[in-house]
Amino acid sequence: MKRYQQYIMPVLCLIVVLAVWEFSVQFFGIDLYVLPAPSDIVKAIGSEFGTLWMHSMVTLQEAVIGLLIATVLAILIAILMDLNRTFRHSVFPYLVVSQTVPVMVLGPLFTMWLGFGLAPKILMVVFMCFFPIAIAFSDALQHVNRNQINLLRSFGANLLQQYLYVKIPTAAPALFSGLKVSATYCIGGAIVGEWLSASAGLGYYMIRVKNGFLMDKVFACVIMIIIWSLLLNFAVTLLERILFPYTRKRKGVS
Amino acid sequence: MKRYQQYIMPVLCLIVVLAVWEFSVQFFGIDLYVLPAPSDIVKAIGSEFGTLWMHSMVTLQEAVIGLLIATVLAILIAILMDLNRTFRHSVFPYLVVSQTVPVMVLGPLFTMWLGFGLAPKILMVVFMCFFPIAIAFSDALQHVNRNQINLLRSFGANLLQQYLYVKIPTAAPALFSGLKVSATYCIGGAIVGEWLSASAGLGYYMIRVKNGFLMDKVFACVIMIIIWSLLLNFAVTLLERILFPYTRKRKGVS
Amino acid sequence: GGQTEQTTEGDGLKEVTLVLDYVPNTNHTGIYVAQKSGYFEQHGLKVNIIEPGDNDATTLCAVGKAEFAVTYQENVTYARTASEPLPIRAIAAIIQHNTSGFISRAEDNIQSPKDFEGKVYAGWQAPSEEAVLKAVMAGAGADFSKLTMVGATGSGLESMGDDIDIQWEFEGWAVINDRMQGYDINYMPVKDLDSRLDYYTPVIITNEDMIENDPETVQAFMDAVKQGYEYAIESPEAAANILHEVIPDTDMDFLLESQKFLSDQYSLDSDTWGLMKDEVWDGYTEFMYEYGLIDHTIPASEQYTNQFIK
Amino acid sequence: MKLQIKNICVTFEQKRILENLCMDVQDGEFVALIGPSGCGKSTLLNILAGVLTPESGEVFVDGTPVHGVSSRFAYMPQNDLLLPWKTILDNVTLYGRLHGQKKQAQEAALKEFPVFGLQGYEHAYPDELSGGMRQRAAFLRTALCSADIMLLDEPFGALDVITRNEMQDWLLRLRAELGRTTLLVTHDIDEALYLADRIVVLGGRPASVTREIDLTGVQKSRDWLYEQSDLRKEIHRILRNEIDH
Amino acid sequence: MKLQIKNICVTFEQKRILENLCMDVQDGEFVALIGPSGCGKSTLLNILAGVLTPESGEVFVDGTPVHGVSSRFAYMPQNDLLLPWKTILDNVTLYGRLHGQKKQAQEAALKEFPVFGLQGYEHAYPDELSGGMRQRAAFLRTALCSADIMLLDEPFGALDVITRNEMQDWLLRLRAELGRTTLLVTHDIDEALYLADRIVVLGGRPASVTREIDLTGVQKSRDWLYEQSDLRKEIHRILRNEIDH
Ligand SMILES: Nc1ncnc2c1ncn2[C@@H]1O[C@H](COP(=O)(O)OP(=O)(O)OP(=O)(O)O)[C@@H](O)[C@H]1O
Ligand SMILES: Nc1ncnc2c1ncn2[C@@H]1O[C@H](COP(=O)(O)OP(=O)(O)OP(=O)(O)O)[C@@H](O)[C@H]1O
Ligand SMILES: [Mg+2]
Ligand SMILES: [Mg+2]
Repeated sequence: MKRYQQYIMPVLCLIVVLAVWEFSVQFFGIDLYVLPAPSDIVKAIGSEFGTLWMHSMVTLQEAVIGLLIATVLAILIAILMDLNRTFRHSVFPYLVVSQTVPVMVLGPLFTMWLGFGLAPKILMVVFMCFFPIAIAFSDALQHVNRNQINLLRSFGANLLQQYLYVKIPTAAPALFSGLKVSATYCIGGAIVGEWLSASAGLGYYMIRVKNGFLMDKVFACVIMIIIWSLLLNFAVTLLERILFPYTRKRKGVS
Repeated sequence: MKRYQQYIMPVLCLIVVLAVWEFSVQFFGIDLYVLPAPSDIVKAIGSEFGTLWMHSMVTLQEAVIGLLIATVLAILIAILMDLNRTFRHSVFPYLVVSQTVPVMVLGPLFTMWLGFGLAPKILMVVFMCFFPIAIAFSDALQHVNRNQINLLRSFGANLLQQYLYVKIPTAAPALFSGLKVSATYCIGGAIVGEWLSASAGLGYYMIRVKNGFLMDKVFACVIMIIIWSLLLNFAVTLLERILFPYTRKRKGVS
Repeated sequence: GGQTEQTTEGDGLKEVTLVLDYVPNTNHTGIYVAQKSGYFEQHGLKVNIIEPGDNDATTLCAVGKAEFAVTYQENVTYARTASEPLPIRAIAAIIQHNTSGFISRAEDNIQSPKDFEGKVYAGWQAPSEEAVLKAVMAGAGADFSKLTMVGATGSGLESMGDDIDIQWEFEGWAVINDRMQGYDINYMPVKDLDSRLDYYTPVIITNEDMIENDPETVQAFMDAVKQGYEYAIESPEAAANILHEVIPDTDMDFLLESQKFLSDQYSLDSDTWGLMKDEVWDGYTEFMYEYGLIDHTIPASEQYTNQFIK
Repeated sequence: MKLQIKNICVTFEQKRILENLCMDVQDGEFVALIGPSGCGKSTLLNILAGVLTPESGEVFVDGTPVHGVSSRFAYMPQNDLLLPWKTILDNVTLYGRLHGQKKQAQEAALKEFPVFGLQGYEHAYPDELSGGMRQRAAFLRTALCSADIMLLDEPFGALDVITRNEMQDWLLRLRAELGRTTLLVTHDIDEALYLADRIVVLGGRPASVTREIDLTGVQKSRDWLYEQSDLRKEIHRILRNEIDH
Repeated sequence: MKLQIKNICVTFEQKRILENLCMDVQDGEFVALIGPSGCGKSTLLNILAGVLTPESGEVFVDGTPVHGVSSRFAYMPQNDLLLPWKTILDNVTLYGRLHGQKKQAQEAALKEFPVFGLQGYEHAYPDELSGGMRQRAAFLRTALCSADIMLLDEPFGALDVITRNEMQDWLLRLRAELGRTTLLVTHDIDEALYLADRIVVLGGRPASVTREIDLTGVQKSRDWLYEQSDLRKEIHRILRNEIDH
């Protein structure tokens, strides 16, 4: 009953929004070039599904590889920062600074260094996804319960064990919420990468249809991007539940 | 001594990186249009300071107004979501979805709706800054200690008091870390807004100098963007210390 | 910038990269004809076409990440007059005349730059664009300061909405599209407003390193491309069909209209496709210098070469 | 205030914790509640404080039923639950501040600081205090409520013997002064004997009242307490039987 | 193992907590440490456990100085500190798991679960247990360490009387079986009397040893304990003097 309510409301909202949108487009006769009606978008998805799927696979590949690299890098750097204060002080400010650099400046540099293949797009994804994970994880590592660490130390736990038994489980929820943010952004990162130079991918396809004045297909692309982003986010949530069942159990209680 | 170390390392790192960069550019004779040397950038900042300052003011205005609106909105929505489960379930999924929509698609729509003034740039900033604040704050509100709330309720505290005495102080650190992320992004949001349409601002200036292959000036812009982003981030940190002195005290101990 | 390592494949084809200026359109028909009809292979080349490549195409070509690029004359002039000039040369003009101009709604009755006063112009906000507007308005005795310049959000009349009055578009693309959509528009070619504005757009460039050390490849590439454009000039329908394979999302009728228009334009007033003239380069360089877009002029020979148009 | 608890039943996750629990507390009476760990003592106090709704059963104060939170009860939870972002003074005056009487509450509180051994810690944060000091601050916070019935969940659990004794003495005095009806959950048989008019023993699974020991009329003193070896032994036996039962 | 504590000094934020604290514990001896709240008992145990470094002074085990963490000590902190993301079984076998003996540790632990009243909660998470049960689990975790010297910081503080008594009986038996040297911090005079060979009273500000009560040779039993009114009174007095001092 409660579960049911949990799902019925967002769906209801969506239906209302779509209905108002469809009605407005039809009633005010808004041109396709300005804003396509939801029905146009659905039709476009139907007719172009094969193309969208093909380009999706390219984008998804870049996004997932980038996300994986970003995650591994972020975990490593966060742990290094936790281990060594000097390293933390040397690296942390530049992590923050790196996020303020506009992508538009970096994109061309990436292409200049790495050419036109997958590499610059993956680098773009890594650049955009690295920060939320690293920050969330290193922040949580900083706030680990000192007493728990003391207990483990008094039990003779070595550094690795302190991480495995206390630090990582404590910081895992934060790591995963960072990862969820990144999973939501990574497709966007790949798209930006593809705008700079590509011969396939959703970003590439989107620019093409946009320049062909096909706004229904542009929105079809947007829908695909949203779906893939949500699926990636969901995959991360699933992974968390598998790896850290405690969190689920706890949520179930409260 | 410790403080001293905390600042000396990042500065040392920076000096080393800059030195290697300068040396590489000089030694390998890297062309200006590929990568300007740090000295070129410094020279460009010096010679163009007036222009950079003027454009900065425009961008800063958009960014700060956008950030303020995003913060107020995010706090309101997070509290509403905390108060009402149905509202939460109806709104939350769309907050996440909104983050996956590529800015490139939204930008032109914003301009179409709001014209060419400050408004579309501010809306872009709001769009980019809203999410980190709302998510962080609403998440923290969900994890408030039930026992503390029970204690307050048993003391006859009304809803407002429950927020003022427990929920907001508990969630404040999360709110501020969201706010810090947003403060870092907001200049970037304004820049993206300016790329779409503007007649002043750092984003506008950057496109111009980029078209003239003046990479030293492009990087001078980047430096300005970084400086402003860090200053905004610092301002938020300062605000937190003033509003929530407890956090500072605690950090001082551990 | 050094040359990228040339990978010679088993079939003996030399691999080169071309970066486009924009998404594929009828400006690029000849290139795609050469690609799809096997002209490149006949000339021993395997060409990777990269799109959409922003105007960084010029830089990428300069540093050797791409052997060839499609860009604009103005870009070449900027690149050659930069404080550290980019080592590139234009090697062909795709279209002999500037086929761009100002569009506006017919009901606004904007007939000459004189009527620009008090209107809103949407563009990409390049300094050169401002200079051109200044020049044409001054030429018509209008006050440039009465024109509002904003950034464009798209191309064509649809994207102009109610707020924008004037936009600068290619005749062979947006203008034809607008007309086919049934919009009533006024079109004012820039080349008619000031003869110096009849510059080449777009052009194909390569880097100096290629010209010096591998002219055979450049020659082979240009021969194939020229063959492609000649085919497009002769049979616009067939060429449009080839392009449609590349951009299947674009309406075929529109593509055909666009192609027919451009096929007539590619080598109009010229003996052969691709040839460039000193006076066009000098004229626009002069113009850019006059309006302070560049701080010194350079001779046309520093900017282009006809040596690969055979 | 007379407190009546009638047929309270509570189930947590298919496990019945309290079954038909009935209990009366007279006006001004001091009742100590003893029972094995996990039998549901805190649960009962949570129900009275209004933060937990029982499955069935009712609570009456002076004959009128009470539902949810009521200003009749001043509740002290088992864990100190001081708000870590407030100073000790702000924490102990929480009730007054919630009811718009900050000034008066602060004056009243500052008078009690020495008695509670909190002098000099007015502007410290809870983090900076030892566990015992925090518990004392939490007790002071409850004592400063204006409610009629005090619900104390092991208020001295974390205190050392001497301080605990001092606090017990102090509570005995306070009791006499205020005459407040009090329900005290404790683990300490001595504490129950020393402070309570009546000791109620909870037991069984699910728990209900299994035994009451009436001490009304006894003139309490430390010396009296030292001599009660027999009573202590008896309560031990009751509790121990309870366990075997 | 013989434990020697020599001239330990500790200062927190310009406040001296322990001053020249000296203390010896003989091999197999069971020493109870009593003192007012905040006097530094937990601090001392933290030093022995190696997680806190004293300003000056040294700790010797069997004559050799010990610095930092040492496998000599099995430490049970004052707050249960079970890891909330591990099941009870995983929590109590922590020591074994840290030293690569998961299987043996689990077997040993499962045998003890009934004694500790934790049966049926092997795979529950700490959140799902009452405070007392958590404390018992934490004690079991410490008992399963293979260290020579046990450091117990108020292990039964959160338990109810009966369970506490049961645990005390159990600890007395375990002591005899294992003969492990033990340092027990407690608030409960009865507990100290019942379990310890020697009671060490900490006091003063800064704190040092102010009195020792030797109970070696006494045959401990509940009945013996019920008759010790005089000893109890005496310890009360010592502690009370301490406070006035
Ligand atoms: N929110 C809850 N959800 C599920 N079970 C609960 C919850 N709260 C308490 N319990 C269970 O109810 C029982 C009674 O808990 P309660 O805290 O009332 O015991 P108690 O008598 O106060 O114990 P202690 O003396 O250890 O404080 C325990 O077995 C506990 O596990
Ligand atoms: N990390 C710390 N920083 C500052 N002061 C501390 C710290 N830890 C403890 N103290 C102070 O040191 C004193 C002794 O603390 P400790 O926890 O050892 O007392 P205790 O004897 O165990 O008290 P209790 O019986 O309440 O557990 C206290 O006054 C406490 O405020
Ligand atoms: Mg309880
Ligand atoms: Mg202690």
